[in-house]
Amino acid sequence: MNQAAISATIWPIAFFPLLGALLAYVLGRKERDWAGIIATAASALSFLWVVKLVWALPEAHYFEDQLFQWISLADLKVDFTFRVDQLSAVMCMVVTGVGTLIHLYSTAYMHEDEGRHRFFAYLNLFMFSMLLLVLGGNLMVLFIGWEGVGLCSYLLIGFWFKNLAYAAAGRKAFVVNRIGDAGFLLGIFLLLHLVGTTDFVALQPAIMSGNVALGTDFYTLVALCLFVGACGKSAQIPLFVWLPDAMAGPTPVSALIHAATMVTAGVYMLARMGFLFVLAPAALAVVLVVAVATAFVAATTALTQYDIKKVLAYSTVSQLGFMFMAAAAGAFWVAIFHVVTHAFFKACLFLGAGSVIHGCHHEQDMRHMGGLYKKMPITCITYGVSVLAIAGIFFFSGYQSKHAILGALEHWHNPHLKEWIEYILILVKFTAFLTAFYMTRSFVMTFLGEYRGHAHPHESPWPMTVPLIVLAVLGAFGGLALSGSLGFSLEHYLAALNFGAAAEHHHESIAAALINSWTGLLGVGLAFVMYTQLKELPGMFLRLVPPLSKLLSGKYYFDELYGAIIVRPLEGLAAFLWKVVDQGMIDGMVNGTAAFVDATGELRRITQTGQLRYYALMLFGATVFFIIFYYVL
Amino acid sequence: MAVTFYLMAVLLLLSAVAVITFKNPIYSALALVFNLFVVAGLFATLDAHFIAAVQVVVYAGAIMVLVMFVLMLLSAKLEKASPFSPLYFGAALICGLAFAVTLGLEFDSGFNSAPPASDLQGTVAAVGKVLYSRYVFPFEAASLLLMAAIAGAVVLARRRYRTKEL
Amino acid sequence: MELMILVAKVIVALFLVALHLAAFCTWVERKGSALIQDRIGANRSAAYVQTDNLLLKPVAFFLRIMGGLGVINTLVNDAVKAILKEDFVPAGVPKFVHALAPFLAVFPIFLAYAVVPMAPDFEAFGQVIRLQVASLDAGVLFLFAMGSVSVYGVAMAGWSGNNKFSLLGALRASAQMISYELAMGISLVTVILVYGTLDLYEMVNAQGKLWGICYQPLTFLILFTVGMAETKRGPFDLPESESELVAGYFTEYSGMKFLVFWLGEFAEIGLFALLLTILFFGGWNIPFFTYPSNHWIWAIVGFHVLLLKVVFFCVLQIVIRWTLPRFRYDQLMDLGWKILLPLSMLNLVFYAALKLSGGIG
Amino acid sequence: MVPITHYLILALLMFSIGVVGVIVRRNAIVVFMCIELMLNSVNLTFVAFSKQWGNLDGQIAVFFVMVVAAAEAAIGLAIILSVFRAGQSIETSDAAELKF
Amino acid sequence: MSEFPLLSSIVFLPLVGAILLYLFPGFGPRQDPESRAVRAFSMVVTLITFVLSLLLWGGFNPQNTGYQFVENKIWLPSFGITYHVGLDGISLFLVLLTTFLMPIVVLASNSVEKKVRGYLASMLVLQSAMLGTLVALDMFLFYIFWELMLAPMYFIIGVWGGKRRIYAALKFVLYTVFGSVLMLVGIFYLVWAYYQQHGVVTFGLESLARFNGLSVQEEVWLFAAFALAFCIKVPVFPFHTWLPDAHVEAPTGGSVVLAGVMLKMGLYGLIRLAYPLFPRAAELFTPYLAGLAVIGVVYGAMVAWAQKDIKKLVAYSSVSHLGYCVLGFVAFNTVSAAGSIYQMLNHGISTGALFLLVGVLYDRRHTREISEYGGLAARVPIFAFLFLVFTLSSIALPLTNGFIGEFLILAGSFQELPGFTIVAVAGVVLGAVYMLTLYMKTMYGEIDEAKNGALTDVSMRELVTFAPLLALVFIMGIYPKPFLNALEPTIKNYIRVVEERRQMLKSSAPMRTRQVAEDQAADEKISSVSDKSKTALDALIVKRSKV
Repeated sequence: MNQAAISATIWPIAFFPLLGALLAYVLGRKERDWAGIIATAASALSFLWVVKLVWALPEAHYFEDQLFQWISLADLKVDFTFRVDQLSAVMCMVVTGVGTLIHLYSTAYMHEDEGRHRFFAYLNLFMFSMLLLVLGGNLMVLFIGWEGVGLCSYLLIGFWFKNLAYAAAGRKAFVVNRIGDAGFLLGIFLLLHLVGTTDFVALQPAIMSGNVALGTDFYTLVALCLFVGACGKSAQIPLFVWLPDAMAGPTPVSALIHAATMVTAGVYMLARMGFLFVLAPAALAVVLVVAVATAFVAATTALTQYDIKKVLAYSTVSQLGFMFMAAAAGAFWVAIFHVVTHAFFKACLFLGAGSVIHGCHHEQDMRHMGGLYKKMPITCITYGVSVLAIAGIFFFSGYQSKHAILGALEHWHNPHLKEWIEYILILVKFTAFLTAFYMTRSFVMTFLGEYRGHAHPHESPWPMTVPLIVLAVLGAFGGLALSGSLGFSLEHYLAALNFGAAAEHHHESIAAALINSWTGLLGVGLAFVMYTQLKELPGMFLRLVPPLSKLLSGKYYFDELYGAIIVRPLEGLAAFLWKVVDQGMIDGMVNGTAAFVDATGELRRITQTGQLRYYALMLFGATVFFIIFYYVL
Repeated sequence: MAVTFYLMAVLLLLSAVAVITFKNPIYSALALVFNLFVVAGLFATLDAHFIAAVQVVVYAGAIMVLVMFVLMLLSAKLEKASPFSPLYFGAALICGLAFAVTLGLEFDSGFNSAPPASDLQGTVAAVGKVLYSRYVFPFEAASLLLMAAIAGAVVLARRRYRTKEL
Repeated sequence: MELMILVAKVIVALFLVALHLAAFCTWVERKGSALIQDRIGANRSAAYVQTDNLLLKPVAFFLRIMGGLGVINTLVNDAVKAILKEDFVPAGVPKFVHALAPFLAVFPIFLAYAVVPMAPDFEAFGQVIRLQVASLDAGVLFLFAMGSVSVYGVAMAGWSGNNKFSLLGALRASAQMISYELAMGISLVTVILVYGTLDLYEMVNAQGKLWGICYQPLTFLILFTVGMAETKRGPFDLPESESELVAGYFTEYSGMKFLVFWLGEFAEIGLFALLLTILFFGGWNIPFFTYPSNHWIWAIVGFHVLLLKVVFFCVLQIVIRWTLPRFRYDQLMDLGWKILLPLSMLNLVFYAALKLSGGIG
Repeated sequence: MVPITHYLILALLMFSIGVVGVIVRRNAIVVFMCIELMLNSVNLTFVAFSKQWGNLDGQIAVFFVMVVAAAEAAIGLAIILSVFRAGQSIETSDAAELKF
Repeated sequence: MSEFPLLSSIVFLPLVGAILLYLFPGFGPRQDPESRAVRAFSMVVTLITFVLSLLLWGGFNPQNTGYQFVENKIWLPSFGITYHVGLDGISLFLVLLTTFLMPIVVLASNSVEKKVRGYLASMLVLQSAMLGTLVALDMFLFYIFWELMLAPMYFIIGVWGGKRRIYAALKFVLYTVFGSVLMLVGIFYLVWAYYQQHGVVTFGLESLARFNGLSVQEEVWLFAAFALAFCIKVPVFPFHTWLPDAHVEAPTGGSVVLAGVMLKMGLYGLIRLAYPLFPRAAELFTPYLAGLAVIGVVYGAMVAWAQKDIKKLVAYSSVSHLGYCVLGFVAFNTVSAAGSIYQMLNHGISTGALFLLVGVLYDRRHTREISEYGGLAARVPIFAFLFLVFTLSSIALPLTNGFIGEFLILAGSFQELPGFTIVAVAGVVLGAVYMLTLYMKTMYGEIDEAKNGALTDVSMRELVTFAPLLALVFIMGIYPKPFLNALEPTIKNYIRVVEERRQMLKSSAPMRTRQVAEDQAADEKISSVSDKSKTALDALIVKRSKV
């Protein structure tokens, strides 16, 4: 970030949602409907402020807002600083923009819920945390937001807390995130210990200058620690298990937190710390492996899911994998590019799913849907556009970003995994194909064919459809708009994220682009055919290889595996420590000592006859004994 | 002089044995009174006249009268005779003998080199002088002790009117 | 020679003084009480002694006179009767204690006489003789010790009577004696303080000019009262109060043993009279007169002067006894603990202060 | 003159007798009296040593022993009385419970 | 010196209050005076104490690294015992914490129904003892206050506690006394050794902390004696089992004080006494202490997870949190030590608040079983909110106070003891596990109408109780600067002094060796004089311990 700082007022961006959260909760207790209005307004204000700032942001500069010194002790100094540079600007735009839309959407979606003042308060609190995360000028402020979004995620997943399973899902999300956070913290400690600061402005030159004579191992270590944090937040293997469960929350929450913004925080953090990661090729290789594996596993799992939100959840996990692939290749701007496009189309998909669920009276199983295109045309169209976007069909936004990812991977120049990159690419392309396939499957099952449910679906009201339309438009054209075709190139905008790894950029013809999107086309086409015409085919495939199908529908049994090797042993250990070690051994020793004293006391009590003459005899006998001992012996 | 001493010694031991052997505590008390007189006599042989007189006044005249008083107060109700316990008796006897013999032997050999007896006279004046000069603080403490003892005895022996015994 | 003198001293102290005093007191008790109560009293013994023998006529006359005065009755009749009477021992009493008690009651009293000087020193047989059996330099202490020991006789008598009356009497007696002993001890200390000696002879000598009563009247009063109580007589005869306890601690005694108690009691009266005389009334001193030499004549004179004073106090005690009504027991205790004891203490403090300021001695 | 050793041995014997009495007897008052025996034997040694070394401190000690004995008598007998009142017995073996 | 004895008045004001409490007019000779009056009076006393202690903060000069508000009066001159009190940055905040918590405890005493006067008097005496311990600069004075803490706590648990209160109270006292008796022996040995060298008997901490006549081995033994006492109080891992029992049985206020302040005394003792006095031994013991602390962190969290009783869970969480504090201190680094002290304050606030919350529940339902509750968030939203905030503070969410402390500790100790710290970081995860499990099981789910249907939300009085705690959670989380600024110079200086002393001791040979050799020779001479010295009687004579 060798740029110049401009002092600016940034704090209102984060402050509006915070204030909104408080007001929404306090005033919402009186009148529930106010909560949604306040929260949406707060979010919109925040968005406007972001726009204002971004508009004014000159190239190669960043805004800075030093609020106060948070921690100052010895050589540990942490300022509470907000910064808006290009990266933050992009993220802020996404967060506040998509966030505002989803707030708007929620006012309608949640309009019947008794606790919607809580809901909006949480949602605004989330906005606050997320903005802290992206605005934070150092890792510590980032970490505040990092944990904050985890908390809000926890609260929102468990929003319908009367269902204990939902609450448990929230807890799972928080705890898994916490594991990642622990890694993140260790990374911070390492940086503090060896570099002495977490401020990005100070950190980047310190690390890139190589003054920290610690070598690649240190960078790798720090990078891996931070990546653990990212894994937790962005649901990568092995910490991805919480995200599918997180669908317990209200659908707008899934859209905002578990698709568009929070889960991309890991990617953001990687991009933010990109200067460090590029110096740690081994770590990047790890990131690539994890990312590819995640993408593939999630994609395959999504194939067999029937719950529309679960499909979307796994698809999110898979797409996050794509983002990390880009980051792993050192193409951080690509990762951010995909974050943005993904935010558009995935939010749209989730909101669409929410619309469907809302319309079908909280039915989530796709097997009980179908034929909704007649009842909910807007939802259907927006959903369809987004499916095409995610499938990576040319000119939809997904194509632009995915193509960039593949391009970045093709230019893999990391000494590690160099010989494997070909195979990895094949796997990635296959995953992209699968993406198109399962997304089309969900579209077909939901909107085409005959209605299989028993409810009376209806189109959603305007506060829900407007965001859908906006997002669909963005999903369709956003990619093109950002890729430089319309005069604005995200790559150039985020030039600061290019750490020597200059990605080759080439304009391609439409035909070439269409050809390049062959994986998506194939997937869409295949799925369309299979689920509209050859309906027996999917079942046949699955029957062909029963273990595989079982594995897929069982989601690779990750939950069960973790339960068996981590959770339950730990629970058992806890019980063991309490019952056996604590009560049995330690307390047993203590009480045993007491019991021993007691018992020997009882034993000696026999000698305490209470008979005076007995005592006298003992007294005298002992005296005589000692006298004899002393004088005679 | 020596004859007096040995006579007194025999009387002393006999009366002491009598104290512990009489079944009737009154007899024991009488034997003890006699014993105390003999002790006073022994004090007199050691020229401790004041102490001898005090021995009679305090021990024989006050303490033992109190004991007798209590004995008589209770004697009507003291019907139970203590059964003889050969075990205790044997043990006590052995211990006592061992004690006496061991220490006796030790004394016998230990004080041969003691200086010849002085011609100290324990007159009232002599004792008083020491008592009121060097020992004036213990003396005052002793008076406090007695005061406390009086109060304690009164409190202990008073019949409890307030709290009816259960 | 020494032994002879000692025996003579004992004879003087025991027979001449103690027994005579006891006898005299008995007589005064019998006849005096009659006088006080306006009755004739013992006058029958020897009242009709007649003789034809001229030589014996004066004797008979003397006997009649004596009989009329009750002397014969007191000295002979009572004694003979007591000696001849059956020595009754109640059933189930410890005989030894029962027999021992009277002598224990008397023994210390007579022993106490041993330390009392009876006359001024005189020269005889080539040496200066003091009419005092045992010339202890701590005579007062010895007296005090003996006084406190005399409780045993009473206590044992009461206990060995196997009789509730006697036991109660004994309890009363011991409690009374112990209680009054405190005031007595402190008063004696006052006296010792004033005279600056424990030697009774020295005390008498100290009163050559002025009798002790003149400058310590309160001490005298206290000691006199205490003495009355210690003798368990007068208004203090709770232990033997005949209207309550038959005869108190000697209810179960008769005959000779009873007589011994009787004797002891009067010997005690005499002893106290002796003590008071010596402590406060100048012993053998005569006001405004100093014995010119230590010739034995003067010793005899002094002895009789002493006796005169003693007799006065004996009579005084007996008169009081027959005059005043008996205390109640709580009154007795109150007097001892709440009046005499604090009073004697204050008295002691007063004289100690006086002594310190150089007022006396 | 009688040597001090004889006084000591006499006191020792008397002390032993007292101890034996304390152990053997069960009547609290007799036990008490046996303790007096022991105290007296010690007093005897005090006075004997006092004489031996021409020092009055021993006699002073005896004096204080007597004071303590007097206090002990007052309190001890009062205790015995109250024990008797509570349990109608002054046998030490009957008072073995430490409470009534 | 002639100025107003502010520190003493703070220390003794509660004690005076306790005495006055007993002079309160009652109705009849034996009845309690009206409990409202008693409560109001105690409230006033504690509030005045708090205000006075705020004056302390106001008058405290953070740049002055020595003791401030010092009062030094001769007390027992023949034993070198002085009444010496003073305050530095470390004790300042613990004093403030104590005075801050006490009004809250008094306010929360409404649930105490029997013998209110005795309860509050005990609390006030306890406060005096705790404050005294914190400001004492004389070992003897320290020990007296240290032990004085036990008695009122014993009564608070034993009289106003739950079903097994006697067991818990006894266990608490025996445990603690066991340690402190060893400490007393250690104190006497130290004073004796000082006397051996300087010929002066003194219990003054400042003199003893400059004493350099101990051999390393002596230091090790003495440190062990001191550390055991303090470790039991903290409590560090294997000595912690008194804590759950005491907490579970203690009344709410007792738990708050116990967790809020008393546990800190252990670590405070380690800071104030054990480390400055025995710097070399402290260095040797550091890995063990750190190890135990880390075990405590993980173990406490694991066991807390398994608990079925809310209070017990919170109690075990204390074990875990105090583990952090100990780790932070033994890492001996400005950042971590400051974090450790900061965390002590945090723990006092958040765990104190949690105990108060449990008390609120207990007052209404008279059970602490987790399984008895569930779905309360729907019935008592404000309570649920408070519970959530303090839970989050407890699991160290950023912008709450807990985070600052935990972060400073871990960041600091990572520089000194990276291995231990990495394990301790696991506690961060486990903390979330057990606290959120607790929160989930009590607050979330379907409400059992039969059991919890009649629950009422926090009353106004309770809200007032929680408000200051709530405010502090955020103030200390968002703007810790005033606290850290006051702490920093003291801690820097403290660490510098200890390190310098350590270096100085290491470089110089123990000066007392000559003395010791002479002693040994003298002892041998004595033993050779008497033929009979080989007998058992000789063994009865306590020999002077040979070094």
